[in-house]
Amino acid sequence: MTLPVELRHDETFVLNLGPQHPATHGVLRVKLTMDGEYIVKAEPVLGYVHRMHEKLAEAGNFAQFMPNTARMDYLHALAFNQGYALVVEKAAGIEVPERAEYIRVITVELNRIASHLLWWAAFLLDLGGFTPLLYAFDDREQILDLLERITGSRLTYCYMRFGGVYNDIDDEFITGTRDFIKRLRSRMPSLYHDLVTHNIILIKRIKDIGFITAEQCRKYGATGPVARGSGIDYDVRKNEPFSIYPELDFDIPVYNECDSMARYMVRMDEIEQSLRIIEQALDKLPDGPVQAKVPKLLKPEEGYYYSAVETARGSLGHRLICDGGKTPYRLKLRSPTFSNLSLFGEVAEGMLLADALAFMGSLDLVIPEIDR
Amino acid sequence: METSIWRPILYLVGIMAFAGLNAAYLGWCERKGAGRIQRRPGPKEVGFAGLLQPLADGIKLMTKQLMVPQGVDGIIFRVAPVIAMIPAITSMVVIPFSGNIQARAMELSVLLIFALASLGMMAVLLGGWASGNKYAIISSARAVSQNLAYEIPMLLTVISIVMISGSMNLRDIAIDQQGGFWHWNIFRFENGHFLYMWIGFIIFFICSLAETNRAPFDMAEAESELVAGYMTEYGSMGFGLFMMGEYLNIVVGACLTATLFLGGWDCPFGLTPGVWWFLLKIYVLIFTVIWVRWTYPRTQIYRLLNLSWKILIPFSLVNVLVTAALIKVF
Amino acid sequence: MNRIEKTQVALAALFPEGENEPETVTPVEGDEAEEAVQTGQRQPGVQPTPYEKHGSHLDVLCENEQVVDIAGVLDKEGFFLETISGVDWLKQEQLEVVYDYTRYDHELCRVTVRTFISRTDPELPTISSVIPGANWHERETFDFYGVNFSGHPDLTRILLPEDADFHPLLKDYMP
Amino acid sequence: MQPLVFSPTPNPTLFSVEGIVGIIFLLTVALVIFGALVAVNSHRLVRAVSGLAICFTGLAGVYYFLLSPFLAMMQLLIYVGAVSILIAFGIMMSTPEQQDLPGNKHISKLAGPLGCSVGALFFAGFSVLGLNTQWQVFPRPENASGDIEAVGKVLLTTHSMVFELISIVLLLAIIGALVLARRGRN
Repeated sequence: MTLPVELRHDETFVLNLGPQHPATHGVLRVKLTMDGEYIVKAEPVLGYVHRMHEKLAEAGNFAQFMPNTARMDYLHALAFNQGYALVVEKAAGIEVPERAEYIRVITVELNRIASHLLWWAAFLLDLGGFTPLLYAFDDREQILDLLERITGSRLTYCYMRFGGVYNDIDDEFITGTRDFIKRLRSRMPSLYHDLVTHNIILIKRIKDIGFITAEQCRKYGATGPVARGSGIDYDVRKNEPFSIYPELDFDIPVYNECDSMARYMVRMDEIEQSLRIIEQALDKLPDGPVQAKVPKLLKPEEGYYYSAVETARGSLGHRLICDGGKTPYRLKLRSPTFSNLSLFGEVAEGMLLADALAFMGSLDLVIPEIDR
Repeated sequence: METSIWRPILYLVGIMAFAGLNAAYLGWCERKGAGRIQRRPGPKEVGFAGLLQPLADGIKLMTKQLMVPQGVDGIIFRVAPVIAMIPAITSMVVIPFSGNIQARAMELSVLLIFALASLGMMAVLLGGWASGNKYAIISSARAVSQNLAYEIPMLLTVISIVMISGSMNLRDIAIDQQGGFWHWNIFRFENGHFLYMWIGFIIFFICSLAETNRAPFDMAEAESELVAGYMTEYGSMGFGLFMMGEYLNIVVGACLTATLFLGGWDCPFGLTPGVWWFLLKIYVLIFTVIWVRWTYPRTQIYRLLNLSWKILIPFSLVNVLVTAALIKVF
Repeated sequence: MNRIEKTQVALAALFPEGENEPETVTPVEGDEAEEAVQTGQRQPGVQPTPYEKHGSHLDVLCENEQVVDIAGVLDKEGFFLETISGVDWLKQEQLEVVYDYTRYDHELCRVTVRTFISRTDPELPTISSVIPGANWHERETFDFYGVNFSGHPDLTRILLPEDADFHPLLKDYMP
Repeated sequence: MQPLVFSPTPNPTLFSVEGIVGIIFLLTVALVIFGALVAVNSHRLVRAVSGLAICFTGLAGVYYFLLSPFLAMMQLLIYVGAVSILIAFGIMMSTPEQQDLPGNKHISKLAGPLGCSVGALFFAGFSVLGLNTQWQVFPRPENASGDIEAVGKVLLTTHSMVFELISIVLLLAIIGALVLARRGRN
């Protein structure tokens, strides 16, 4: 780059945000056409961590793809585990023991809290607040310790099996989880809300910024907290109940403000709802096996299958097409942030650079999940 | 006139040592303070409680190669970090550390500090420009508009202090506040200045945060937006000098605040005034700056400018008017 | 009339031939429906599918040009596009493009729209003019299968490098 | 405190306050000349502005030695801190590229020698004048230390007209800047 500022006749210049930039949390690149500090046009450029997982799925048998699922959304890996397990169980007609379902829900919700905590930390980092990052990591660490006990890994889990889970939970996990719930509940009001949520600078930074209408959400297929921040009451756990969610009592937080603050509040409330879910699931936890009898090599019958789960970022869909063989003939992943990010270009137009980055943070992007 | 050569030399060495130690150890203080605020220990490996960490950092920075990327304006790129250091060190000359520790009690010392501060802005501007990087240019543009915007309320507040003290000499201003905290400008209760100068103090403190590019006003190096702002292309000691210049600016700002508002070297209860009180005050102020930095998120450049033009400048103007009126009446 | 039936009626209007109209509007649990879905050999039209089994309420097989009209109808009915997936049926020498739609409200209705295109000259009209969110999904399908979406505003590589000259999800692709 | 002035002692040693002051004086003069040369000879606009800023800084030093510390501070504050920065800012925001200024090839070959000889003539003339004039020794000016009260009095009595005129100029400048800045907005 020899020219510091490339001015065209219409006085705009191109700013290349990424693929290595502190605010893109990974290797996303956004080509920004700027007029001063205002964004004239924003084009996300994807694919820097594309690994062709869908082709890999076609290369092995059904069980062999399970570890790959966690490599996509490394923040909510258990939901990806669960989504893949669900679609294969649907195709192969496998019944899951009840205890396994409860364990799945408990671990997935714990993982969801961990994911939201990390989002919160990274979002505050985008806004220039470094301290909340360490507070959130402190809590997240507790979750990772708990999950490590039963799943064996801390980030890229491969915990679910077709027809159950890999490992039963023990009493230590249950008491640890209960302690964690108590701990997070006591820390939420002071550390999270008093320090950050009610902070005037934060409110001024994200209130009325990044306005997404419900119609825009629908046109772009946005789901998860992005849609719920725009007044859309859509959560796969309620709208299309799976697993044991219908038996549990929890609310879906919905905010009508459509701005970054609304998305922020949705996620903060979701942490509390997840705590509720875990608590109830622990109370109701039945005895029994955690793994159904399943043949080693699955051969689901020919057909089209679709199943969705709710990850921390929105609706994750698996479109599975089988030809009766022992490998998935076609496995397409509908990753939530892929759709959520496609909004960015339209909404970021005319925004200030700083606001656009705050808005991008509020979308909660996990790049490997977009690029797959 | 006593013309001993030793006095200037001693002050030269003293100021350089004070500046150097502050520049190095404020980095340590910042990291330790941030660590405590974030419930972690901070640096602790090198030396006792990490006290040798600045030395290690310094050695590391100095032994690294000074990279001059292709396409930059070489001379200006190399000179800019030096310019960043000059005004901060030079300002120390006129700061009254105590009644008898001051290199030079210039009649216009307040003015000198502000004149030099504007020189520091030049360093940011030139460094950003010479880097030939778009982020650096945006950052420079931000830094200049921010500094211009905050210099005005800062100077206006200082004018009201100068009117009260009747002098631009920092030493005279400090002497004017001797004899207990009720004489300090922030709590001033004489000549009709009924306890409103704390408004000026707050304005001044906010402005000094903005002028020294500290969070929540660190627009020029907003790392989540502009990578590292004007320092993006700098490494090794070029970066080190910018960092040290920034810390020294904080020290100068704290010294100025302590002298203008907090009675300089005066003891709050009128006992044993001396340099220790001055140092205590400036380090409390510096700690506050660090505390703010690690507590608040960053604001946004347009809100920052609005804060100055729409709130601080009107308030400081009214402050000047009220002060003038009260001086006239009483 | 529940949501599924309403959608079915709305979509059936696009298929004027009488023989494709389903006799009943309740989900068919019979073997014929099952078989028809799975073989992919049936006539174009709307067909209810067992949700418990396939995760979809309506299965729409359509002609290539109809995808835009269907997208329009579904858009008007308040659906949003979940995803677009390509499938390479190497033995049958054709490609299939599957569109998944669903709705935000609590009356669950998932619609699968499928269309078969030639494998040698894959071309489809774009639906990004109706549903802007389809833009990236179509680019992805182009990226992986080489499906040419005519009328697409910016049909370039999205996940693969911009100078890639292959379509890796085709079954006969050898790296 | 007295401002630094040359000592009346005729031959101060180098290692004394007077000697160092003398060196500093020579440095400020050198700074003025160096800055001016950079400003004139540089092919890059930003370097030229930097030279200008250096020149202004040196001038501030010269003012200080001329017993006008207030003027020196103002020189720093306004010319270095505001004018140079605004010029640099303006260049930064408006130059399409960091181009080298094109050397003007249409200047006659006579221009160099002519300019040099005119300069030499002026230099010689002023030197003769300076050496031959009987310089009067004026008493120290009253406000040599930059006492703020004295400055205020002078500004509002002797030079009140100039002072007011400057405010009008500044007001016009502010209005002009506002007009220019608001043009792009709705």
